Amino acid sequence: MLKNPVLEIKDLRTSFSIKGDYYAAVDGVSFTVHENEVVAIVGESGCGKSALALSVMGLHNSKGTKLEGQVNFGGQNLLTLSRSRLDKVRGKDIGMIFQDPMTALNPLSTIGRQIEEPMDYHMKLSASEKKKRTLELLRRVGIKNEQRVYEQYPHELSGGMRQRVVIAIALACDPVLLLADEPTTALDVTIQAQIMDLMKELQNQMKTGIILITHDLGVVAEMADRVIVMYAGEVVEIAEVKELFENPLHPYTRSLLNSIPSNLEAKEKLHVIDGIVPSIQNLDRKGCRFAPRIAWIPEEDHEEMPEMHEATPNHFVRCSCYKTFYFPEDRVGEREYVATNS
Amino acid sequence: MSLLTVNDLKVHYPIRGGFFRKVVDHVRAVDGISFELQPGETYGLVGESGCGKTTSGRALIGLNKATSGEMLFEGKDLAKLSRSERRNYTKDIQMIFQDPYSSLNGRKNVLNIIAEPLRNFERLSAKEELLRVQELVARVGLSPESIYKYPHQFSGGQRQRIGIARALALNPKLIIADEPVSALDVSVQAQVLNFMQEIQEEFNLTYLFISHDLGIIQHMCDRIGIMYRGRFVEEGTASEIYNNPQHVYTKRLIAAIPEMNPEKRFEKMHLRQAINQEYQTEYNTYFDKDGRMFDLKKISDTHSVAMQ
Amino acid sequence: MTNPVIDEKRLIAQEKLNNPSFMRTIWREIKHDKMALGSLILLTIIVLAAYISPLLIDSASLTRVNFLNVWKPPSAANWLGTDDGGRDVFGQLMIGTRNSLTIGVAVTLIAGMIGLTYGLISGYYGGAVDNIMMRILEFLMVLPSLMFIIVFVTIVPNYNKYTFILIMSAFYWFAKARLIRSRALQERELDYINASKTLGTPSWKIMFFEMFPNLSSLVIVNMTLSLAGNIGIETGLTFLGFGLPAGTPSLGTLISFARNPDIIKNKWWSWLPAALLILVMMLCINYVGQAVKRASDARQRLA
Amino acid sequence: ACTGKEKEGAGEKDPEKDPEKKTEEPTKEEPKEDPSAGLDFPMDVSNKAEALEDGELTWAMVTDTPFEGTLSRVFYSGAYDYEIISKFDEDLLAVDGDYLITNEGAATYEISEDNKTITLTIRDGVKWHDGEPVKASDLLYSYQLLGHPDYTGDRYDFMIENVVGMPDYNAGKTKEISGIVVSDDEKQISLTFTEATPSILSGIWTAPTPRHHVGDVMTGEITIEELESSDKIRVNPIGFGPYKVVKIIPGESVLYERFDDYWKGKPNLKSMVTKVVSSASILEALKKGEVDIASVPVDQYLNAKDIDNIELLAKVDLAYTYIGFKLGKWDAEKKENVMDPNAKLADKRVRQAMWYAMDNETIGKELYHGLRFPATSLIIPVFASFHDADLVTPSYDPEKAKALLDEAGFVDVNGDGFREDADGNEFVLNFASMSGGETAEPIAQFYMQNWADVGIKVQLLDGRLHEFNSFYDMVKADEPKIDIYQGAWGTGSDPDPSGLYGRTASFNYSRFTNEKNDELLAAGTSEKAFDSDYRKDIYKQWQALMAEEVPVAPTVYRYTLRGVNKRVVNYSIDPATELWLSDLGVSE
Amino acid sequence: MLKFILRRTLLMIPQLILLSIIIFMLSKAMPGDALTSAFMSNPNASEEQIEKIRDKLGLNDPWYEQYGRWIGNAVQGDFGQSYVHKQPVTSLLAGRIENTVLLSLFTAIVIYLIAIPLGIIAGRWTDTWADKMIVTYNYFAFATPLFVFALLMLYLFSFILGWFPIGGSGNIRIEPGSWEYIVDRAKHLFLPVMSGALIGTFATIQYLRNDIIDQKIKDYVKTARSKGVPEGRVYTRHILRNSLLPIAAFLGYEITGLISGSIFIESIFSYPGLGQLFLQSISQRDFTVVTALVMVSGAAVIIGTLLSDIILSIVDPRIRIE
Ligand SMILES: Nc1ncnc2c1ncn2[C@@H]1O[C@H](COP(=O)(O)OP(=O)(O)OP(=O)(O)O)[C@@H](O)[C@H]1O
Ligand SMILES: Nc1ncnc2c1ncn2[C@@H]1O[C@H](COP(=O)(O)OP(=O)(O)OP(=O)(O)O)[C@@H](O)[C@H]1O
Ligand SMILES: [Mg+2]
Ligand SMILES: [Mg+2]
Repeated sequence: MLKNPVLEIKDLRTSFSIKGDYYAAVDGVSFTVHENEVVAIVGESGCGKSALALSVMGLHNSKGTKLEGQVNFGGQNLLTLSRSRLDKVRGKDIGMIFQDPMTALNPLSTIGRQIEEPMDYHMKLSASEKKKRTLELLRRVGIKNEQRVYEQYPHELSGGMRQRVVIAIALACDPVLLLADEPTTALDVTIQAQIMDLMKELQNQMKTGIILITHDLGVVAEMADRVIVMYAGEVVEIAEVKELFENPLHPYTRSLLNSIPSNLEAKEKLHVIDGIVPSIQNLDRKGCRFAPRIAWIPEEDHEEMPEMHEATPNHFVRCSCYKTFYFPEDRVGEREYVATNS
Repeated sequence: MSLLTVNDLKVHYPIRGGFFRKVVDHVRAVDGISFELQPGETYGLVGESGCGKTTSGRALIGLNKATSGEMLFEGKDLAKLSRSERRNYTKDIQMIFQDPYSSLNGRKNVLNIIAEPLRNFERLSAKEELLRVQELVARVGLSPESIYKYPHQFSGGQRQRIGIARALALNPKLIIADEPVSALDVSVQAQVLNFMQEIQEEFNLTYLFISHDLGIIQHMCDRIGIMYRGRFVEEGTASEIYNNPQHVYTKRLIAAIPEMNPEKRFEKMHLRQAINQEYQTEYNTYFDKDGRMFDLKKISDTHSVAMQ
Repeated sequence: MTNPVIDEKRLIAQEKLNNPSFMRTIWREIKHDKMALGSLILLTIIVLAAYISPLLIDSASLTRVNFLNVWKPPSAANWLGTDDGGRDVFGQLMIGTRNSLTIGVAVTLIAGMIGLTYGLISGYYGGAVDNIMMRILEFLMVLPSLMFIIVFVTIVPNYNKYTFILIMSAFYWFAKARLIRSRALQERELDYINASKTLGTPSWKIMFFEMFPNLSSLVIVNMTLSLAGNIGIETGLTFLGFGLPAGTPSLGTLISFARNPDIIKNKWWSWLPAALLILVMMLCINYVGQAVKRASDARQRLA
Repeated sequence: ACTGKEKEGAGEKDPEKDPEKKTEEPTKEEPKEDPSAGLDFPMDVSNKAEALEDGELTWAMVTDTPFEGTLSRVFYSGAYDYEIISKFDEDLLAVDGDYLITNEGAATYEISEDNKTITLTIRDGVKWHDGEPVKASDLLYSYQLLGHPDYTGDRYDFMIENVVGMPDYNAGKTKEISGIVVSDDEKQISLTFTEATPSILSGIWTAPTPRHHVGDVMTGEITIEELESSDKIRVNPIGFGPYKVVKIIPGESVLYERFDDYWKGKPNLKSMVTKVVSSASILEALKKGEVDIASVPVDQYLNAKDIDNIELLAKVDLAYTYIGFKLGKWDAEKKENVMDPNAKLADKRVRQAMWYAMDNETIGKELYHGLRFPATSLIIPVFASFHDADLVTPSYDPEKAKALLDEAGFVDVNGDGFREDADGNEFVLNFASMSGGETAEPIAQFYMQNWADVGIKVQLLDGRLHEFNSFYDMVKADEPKIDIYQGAWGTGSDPDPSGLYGRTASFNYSRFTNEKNDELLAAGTSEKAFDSDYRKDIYKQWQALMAEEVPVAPTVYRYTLRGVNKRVVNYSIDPATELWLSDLGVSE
Repeated sequence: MLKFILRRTLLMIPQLILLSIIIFMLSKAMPGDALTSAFMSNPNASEEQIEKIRDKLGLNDPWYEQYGRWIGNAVQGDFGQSYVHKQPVTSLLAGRIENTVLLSLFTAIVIYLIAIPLGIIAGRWTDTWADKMIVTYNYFAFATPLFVFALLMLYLFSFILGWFPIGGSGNIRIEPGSWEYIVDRAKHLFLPVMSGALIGTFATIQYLRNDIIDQKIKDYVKTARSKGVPEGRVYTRHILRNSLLPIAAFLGYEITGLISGSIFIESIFSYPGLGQLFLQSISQRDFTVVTALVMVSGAAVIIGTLLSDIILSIVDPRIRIE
């Protein structure tokens, strides 16, 4: 599977200013996305997934945000591009799909206008050509009465429909890379399935690279080619999707998988990950960041400066603690619900 | 005898319009549902967004007025009770809310939150009250000193437990849980679900568990009712529903659960397409000519389907 | 499968994060903003001066007319000169500041209370109650309030500081009621209100002990900002001749000296200090108010 | 009191003797500085140059509210409307400096032997602005309007009602007014009165109404109500004065043009404008030459003095301010005033003492820079023939006041610094005073201080000043809370005070009655009083009576100030002047 | 849409009736009446005479009877007779309304001309020096009493500099219709309008700035940026349109402010309009005029809010008017 890399992220660090100090929410992330590849990024809420996506798109507020590292796309480092140069890339070569279709559309513009807008800036098309293309796009994202929807306003559409429109906007100028930040989280199960199917279909047709951000491992299993597991701003595991589900290595990945009900027999106890993701100010940036939540693993099992290890070919995992990790319930057979106060 | 019997419950919201803002039509949020809850069981209510799950739950607890139908709780029709009579049942039926962030008043500390129902129904001295609250707090696995903390000092899962402690304060018989974990991260979700199972045994609780996540419903429930557009399309035990879904809508819901095995994902996708196909071609078997579901029909002792 | 509005939830959570210690948050915010801190200090000085100095000033001599001493420019005896009755302007400025402040604060509080109660009831019950109450409110908001105030002022038989406060309060709560109501409407959808209902808590208790504390930061912000406006509330009316009775010194009566060019230019000491004082107070309150406002909104906070 | 003819400005021949007698105020007990020292105001402009052929001039109407624009003598109500009317319309009879009718005007008069009938003869060539001659029946028309049952204006007063047959006409019983006869040639009109009174000479109505222009109410052509709001009196009113109205911006300004056919000949100015200027801006407007003639508020006098391009004229106003003592009640049944022997201020010594206690001189000198001066009698000095300049009345003397109070038994028994009444009860007076004007409040305070200085405790009613309407509502209704009040009367041009102090006068707000008073007031308007010496003597007695009884204590008389651009010629505010409005002009 | 307007217009009727009852009662409760000051113009008129006139005018009837008469006529477009002005209230107002409408209209226009650009600048470039200056200006606008500001403007520009006339609405010597006339009217309007407008920008700038700050972080703005829309266009095409909604919604109530403003401005600049008429009528107790003026103002606000709603429904597709 040797494909051309589309996007190459090297040691990306995104820091936010809080009361004058900068704290990294994305802390040295590196990975590559290839043509026609779906890379899923998973992790609990607050792990820095969105911060990563927004950094790639240059959508962070320039004040109070510090971006370091490289985001190489089409031979340019997006982080250092001027605003006007960046605008030539955004919407044309990279499209973005947002989580909440309820708020991602301008309530005052028609659907048609909103899909045509990127074409205004990136393609030289006449009005009628734009309309034609827009209707085509609407059909492609599975909207049947596209003529009507073209004239409608966002509030007249259901959530699922709106998400399709958001996808159509992202696809408007045939991007080579699609960034989808939790595209199905806000949707109902059945709609989520439809959107997933749609994205798979589109990806098959268009051969774009996709970064799919989600915290739903089910979505990952359904969609991804490669999976990046993030925890507290760091990548903790990267693997092909099959490999990851069959052979999860990092304790965090394993815990996540174990806490999903549908994976277990009914009425059996679920695994519980103690504690919560630390906020970026309270994060202890030394040692293994997941260590506090697996307190039963002896300290010496963690690396001092955890690094990525290639455990099996193309399967990377951070910190050597994965080697000795076990679930306490497997060992002890009982567990106590002791609240760990943050 | 069943703890709760719901008979043909309807909740309609008026739609106003026209020149004098008269009621021109109704949203049939809940349009005639019937089910029974046996003591000690967990009954799951599933369906897509907007199908009327929340409305049903709220009608049972009295947050909404039922338009018609019966809600017999231990033989007494809750719908016909006056405000003051209804109050007596407040103790017996409690609710766990979806959102642990908004369901706790951020301005009150845990003590005041948990003591609220006690203050409404029991005349306790400050000391007794404190003891009761400490007992409850301990029961939900929080440290005793946490009663002087405020909700924001807890994680989502811990908050949800505070909410549960509050609901337990009056020793209810029935707890309505409306999407108790959908606002929580997967990791925290597990915490709350496990805990709910534990206290069910301990307090001999009956749950009406509302969710749109079939995975969770399957994990938690003994019997399941599938709702669609304000009506039931299928009802049965968890295994009947999962292993032998009859109604196309049920099948659709089940097919929509993301496949956890990456290898089978295309299979699942094709299954979904097939079900969609069925939905289109065999529409008439499932819906009458007005597009309404048929009434439930028993196909076994425990399993009923809304089919002709 | 998280809730669609998880981000907003987090915001609410963050807002609540500072709720219990809102006062402390405000203080932190003010400390962080030099302008606000300076304003607060200045304001404290003015308020103290206004409320303490009348105790030291002999108010009988202050109201004593002396026609041999009219329109005297500032001097050692009369720091800010004298007015048309030969009375000391400085003393009047102090008492006037106290009166204007008292009026401003009282109107803010009373109007705030009315607006709060009205808005809470309307928003809490929603539905038909809300509908009726909003129709009434809409009607009230249509009233040309200045005209009505003028009419009321001419009717009131015993017109003094207190009736003035009542009249003003009667016309200044509409916008507050609307604001509170719209927030209450949002709040009533939140589950903690539903929770209280299912726990059998009576409505009035829910309104005032559950809902109100959650609106308090909004109320505090709104009150501080409207206080700034209400300090100068009587100046305009006084200018039109419907303000406080002459003999009740207020900033308005002093500023209203500025009626003709001669006084504006040649007798500036009579009106300018009062005008500046009002400006300073309003600006100060505004700066403090902005800090309070930022404190209530996690996104805008500086500290 | 008088007719509605407040003589204003130059033009209409307003003869009057100069009111310089204030300088010889003999009432001072100790020699005091002359309050108006340094005030030496002319009443005529000093510019004696030739008037320009086609000059233009602007009058300022100094007010903060717009004028109403009811430009008819019969219907107008505001003084500002009168200011406009007086520029384009005249009375048929002119008056002299005593406000008595003369034969100088557009008509001449003769009075019958029995003093009951007056006959007016209109001169030839007196024309309305539209060229129609002014007819005798036009004056009749004014009477027909004033007495009309539908008339709601306030000019149907004693002098109108006094016309024979008027009450019947007014009640709607007849269509004719029997006492008015118009000659066939429309040149003469005679009016017969029920009662002969010297007020005829100062109070007779001689302003005609152009029937042909405004329409005839008598024939039903138009109703009174329509007439009031008709464009004929609001948009294009006509008169027979020296200037005609060309254009009106409602409430704001009026443009006049010379009336070439004016009965006294072509007026000097080509056009004039009257425009509203707020009191705050008036000096500025004068300084910039935007207006040529303007009355100047007294409080701006010091600044007005310093303006180079204007000249200040001044005369004593037809008004006085006073402190009234509530002594009784109005009996609505009997329609007369009834004194209350138990009134707080029933003892006249206390009233006198309060008069002595008031330092009006300081007010006049310091607050008004001499533009107001202590008043002595209730007949103002303008009526030089009747004002008793030698009358001795209380003037500021606290010691005298204290002595009087002691004598009356009002002493401080409880040592709180204030006197108790003769029975030793607490003695607190409620003082009602009107708001309005910047000086109202300090003056009220000042008087209260004056009284406090002699030990009388006076407090403001409700602790504040009262707005005009509420003030008069309360004073009129004999609000029991009011013990004393400060008021002012405009006297009009008739010296007869019975409208304000008579037993049956409802405006007699002090409710003072006294048989002597009745007698004197009756005598003052009797037929005998056509003899001016007799009348003078009667009024002298009356003034003395009032100074003794003190139902009210007059406080100050006032000057009115007028700023006139130095380019204005032939302008005088002297009521006795020989100048007419048509003589007014500007030089360059 | 038409139906909506009709419905709202019908709804206006009970509102106006209620308003008229309230104001009628209140004006009757004011001490004194139009005839209280009658003796000022004619000291010879006796109280009995005046009382007789009161009877004739029906001023002595109970208020509800007077109201009945009044409303009966009002329905037919006759708002009664002004006693002081001796003419029908309708024609009295008709003569003045032009001035006030001109004044308010231009004031509103200038307010928006100033406030919208400033609001946008402040909202877009928050915390820059430009923003700080605008915010400071705005605080001053908020804190300065209108009448003080107007007086200072008058003092400075008319008295000291002499650039503008000191009052009134126009020079009577200039013929209407000419260019000169327009210039003259404009010169007379300039100071009153500017005084009202410079002070009146507060609410609009404040709202706009806050709303832009709120809108800036909305998701749809991120969407727009991710489409490659240049920053300028992000504001003009997306943020601004959304941010102007609350201002449009506020339009109706802005009228209340303009009405109160006109009371001050007109009396300071001797500009004969409704505001000045109101003050005059209050002090002269010309209650038919007071009632009519309050009604007109009320109606103006109601119509303003209706207008707001219509504008909103045009701009905002989410608001549907049946
Ligand atoms: N603008 C910002 N300023 C300060 N902190 C921020 C900012 N944006 C994000 N953060 C913090 O950075 C961390 C990562 O946030 P991010 O939104 O990327 O999480 P996420 O993984 O996308 O979570 P979710 O699943 O809830 O969307 C969080 O702790 C968050 O509080
Ligand atoms: N107060 C209301 N007024 C009018 N319609 C309402 C009201 N509340 C709910 N509805 C409608 O009733 C229907 C059922 O709503 P309900 O909230 O019960 O659905 P749900 O199954 O709980 O959905 P979700 O999964 O989104 O919570 C929906 O179509 C909703 O729009
Ligand atoms: Mg995110
Ligand atoms: Mg729900």
